[in-house]
Amino acid sequence: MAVQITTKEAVKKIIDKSSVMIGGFLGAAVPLKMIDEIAAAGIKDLTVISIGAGYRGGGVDIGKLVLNKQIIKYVTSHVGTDPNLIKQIVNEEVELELSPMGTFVERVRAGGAGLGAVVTPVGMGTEVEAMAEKITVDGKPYLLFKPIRADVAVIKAYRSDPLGNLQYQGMSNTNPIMATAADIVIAEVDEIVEVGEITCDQIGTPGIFVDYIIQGHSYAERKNVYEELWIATNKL
Amino acid sequence: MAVQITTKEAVKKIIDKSSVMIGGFLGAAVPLKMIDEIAAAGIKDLTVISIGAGYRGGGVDIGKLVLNKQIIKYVTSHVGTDPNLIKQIVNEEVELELSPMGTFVERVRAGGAGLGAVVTPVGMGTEVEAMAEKITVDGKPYLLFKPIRADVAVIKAYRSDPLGNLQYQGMSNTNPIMATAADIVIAEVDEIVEVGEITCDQIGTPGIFVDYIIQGHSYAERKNVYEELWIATNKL
Amino acid sequence: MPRNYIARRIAKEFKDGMYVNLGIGIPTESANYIPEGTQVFLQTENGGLMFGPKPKRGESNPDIANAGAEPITMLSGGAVFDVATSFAMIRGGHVDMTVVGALEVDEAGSIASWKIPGKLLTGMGGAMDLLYGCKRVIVAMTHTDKHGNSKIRKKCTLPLTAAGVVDMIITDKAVFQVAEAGLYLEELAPGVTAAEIKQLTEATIMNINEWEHNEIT
Amino acid sequence: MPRNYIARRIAKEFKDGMYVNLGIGIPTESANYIPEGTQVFLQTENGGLMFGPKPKRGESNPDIANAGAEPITMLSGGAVFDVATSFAMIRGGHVDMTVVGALEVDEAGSIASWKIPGKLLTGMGGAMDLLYGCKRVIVAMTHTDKHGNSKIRKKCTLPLTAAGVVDMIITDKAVFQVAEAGLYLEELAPGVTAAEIKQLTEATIMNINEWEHNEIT
Repeated sequence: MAVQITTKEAVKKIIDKSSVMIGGFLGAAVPLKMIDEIAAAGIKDLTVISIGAGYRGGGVDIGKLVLNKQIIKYVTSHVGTDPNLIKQIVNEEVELELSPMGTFVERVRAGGAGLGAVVTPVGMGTEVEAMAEKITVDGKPYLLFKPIRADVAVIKAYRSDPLGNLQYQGMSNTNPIMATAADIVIAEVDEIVEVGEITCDQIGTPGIFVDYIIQGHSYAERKNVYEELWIATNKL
Repeated sequence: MAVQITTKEAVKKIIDKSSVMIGGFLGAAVPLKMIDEIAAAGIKDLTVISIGAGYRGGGVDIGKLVLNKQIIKYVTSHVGTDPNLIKQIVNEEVELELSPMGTFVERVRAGGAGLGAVVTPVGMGTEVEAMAEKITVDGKPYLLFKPIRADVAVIKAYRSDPLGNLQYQGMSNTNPIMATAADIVIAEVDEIVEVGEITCDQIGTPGIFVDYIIQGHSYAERKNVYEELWIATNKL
Repeated sequence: MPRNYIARRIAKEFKDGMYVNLGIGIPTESANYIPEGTQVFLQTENGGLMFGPKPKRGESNPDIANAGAEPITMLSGGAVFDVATSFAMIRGGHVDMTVVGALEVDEAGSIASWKIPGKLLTGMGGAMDLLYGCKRVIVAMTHTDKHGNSKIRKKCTLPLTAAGVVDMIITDKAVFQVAEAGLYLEELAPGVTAAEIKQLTEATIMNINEWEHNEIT
Repeated sequence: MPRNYIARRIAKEFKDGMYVNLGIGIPTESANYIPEGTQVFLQTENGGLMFGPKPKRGESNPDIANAGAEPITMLSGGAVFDVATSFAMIRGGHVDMTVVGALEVDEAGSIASWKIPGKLLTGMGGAMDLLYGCKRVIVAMTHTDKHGNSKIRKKCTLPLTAAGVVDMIITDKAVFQVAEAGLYLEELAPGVTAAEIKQLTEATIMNINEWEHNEIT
């Protein structure tokens, strides 16, 4: 069962040295308001766990935390979209932990699902072999990766009800998986509706996984933010 | 992309000695028409993979295949609902492969998701240890189970479009997972609707996973079948 | 009314906002005694949260059923999902409590409930996942078997369903906490004495002397 | 128009009903040349199937984007899902084909595309999963680097993205099949000769003599 709090209250759940999962995919479907608030609060030495860096070019969404130098470790599958982050990694200001994207996602899922490891063939014959343990199952070689969990997950959904039942629209990408894999789960939503308005088969993340709900930008505001970003970067 | 065929055509995809996954949960949300047809066709020596046996008491749904003695191996987590099946297991007419229910499901998921194994703490300290390989991750003991796949999966969904996009209603239980883990996937549905009628966020199993669609009982017919069964067994 | 005592006593363990998975039989009955003002969210391992009572005839839905494939209804705010999600929820530690029956429980909090060699062969179903994953495990059962033998053992003799997971035992005669150090008697059913419990329980009860002492004085 | 040749040539590999994941750049462009009457379902690893062109301004949806977080539209019959499902689909062998760019490819069908030590550091993203899981892998790239060096090597010198997975190589100059035994020239781009290909390709081309012989006669 979830509790609705303000963005300012929510950001207090994250402290210096916290590990923080951030939902979304290279800038899409990210919790914009919470990221702004984390940036404003100046929390330091964060381990950020997200499937990739922020929107191409850097400096927006997760890229704000990079510009602020709030991150000491980045757990991900891709940093190519953020030149500032790459620079900090090369300068050894930020430690990088990479895994292939599908493996990253399974590691987070395993963290939330109480599984002990992820056993995957992906990465065999590449440098990824050095990032994992090699094991043999049925005579075939696989890589064994450990689960990933975080102190706090900050995710983005379309709507919530007061029980914390979340509805997604479009690509939910990492959000439903990350909602399962942290001690504290904060969901930023476009809209909070009454119980029952999100029907049982529209619920993408049941409230059992969610601790706090915060009111993000409205859908109209958020659409505007992305349209402006996409027009400015020649994508729309 | 899927092709709509008749139940009679669909059942020809299953031959003697095939391994067949059957969706549903102890009788609920099972592909009733396909099971009837498999029973009528008298295909023998089947390895049946389902999360549990059929509806309590036996003799209905999957229980028909048991009565017909069409099964030589049963891969599951629970057989307690079907006394006929238990008898065949005790008489060594049917070989039984058990895993805990959550492990069973993950094994099927791993089979469909290209993962090499399932690593779980569940069953440590019990007889289940003998059913798996023991491994240590981060100093903690786990059981490693192999993935499960089948020649054919026969699953049940609410509606399909001609592309094989499936919509579920209520508990989809094992159906979406099994839809990923067989060489041939046959979906029995209440209704086949036009492309676009099932919207992008209503699709529980995208058509990429489905090979054949068959028209099952209509929703009204199916509701009737279950009401009668539930009333007869004093559950409604 | 021993059965009724157990179900009512289980219900006292429900706290507001808890997500709970109830085993069949008495545990499921305990939902009828949820205290007023306490909201408990029931989970069913076949893929549902916040389900309600069985529907009226004619109003059932063939795809809305509990783990026993019996018809149920979904409450407003309830969610349905697939079993991979359901067991991720269970094994991942997201369900606050489970209440289950048992054949035997022991001092170490181990539980046997799925198999009697040569007799009972059903498969473990979801029991092992539930016992491993749920944050709190309550066993609800009769204190003794039909021959009068203690079902609370020093060490389970039947194949285990899970080792060292039980937090509380509620029988028709008493309530026990299972702590690191062993079993502690917490409550006696109406009309039951500590002496009787001592006699009917094979396991060592760490604080039985205090209870007996209180009875004598 | 070498770029155009590559995209058009990729499109000839599309068969009706195929599910395809296209890498950014030229592979994505190839979707513009899908033959009439051929339906191809595009997969995007961030969680979508059957997406269409970018929307008009004012009609975008902040949650409908491709793997580059660029706005797209969903076609009728398209599906959206989470990334765990998406990579289960990819790694599990459900996607028929992927077309990707590369820095180097070699005779064994190995591909390097994600890292240049000391220079290019981006992370592998979803490339390793796609290359492992998709049933058919086509590499689309320029035949040589900007210094004129062959990108089709005997053995990749850069860190691999996947070993032994490539089925076909389409460059601005030629098309190759990658078989168990090695590389086979299948087609020359307009105006390109076998002799030129032999000279511009470091890898051994198993059937180059036949091609050269045909050119001479």
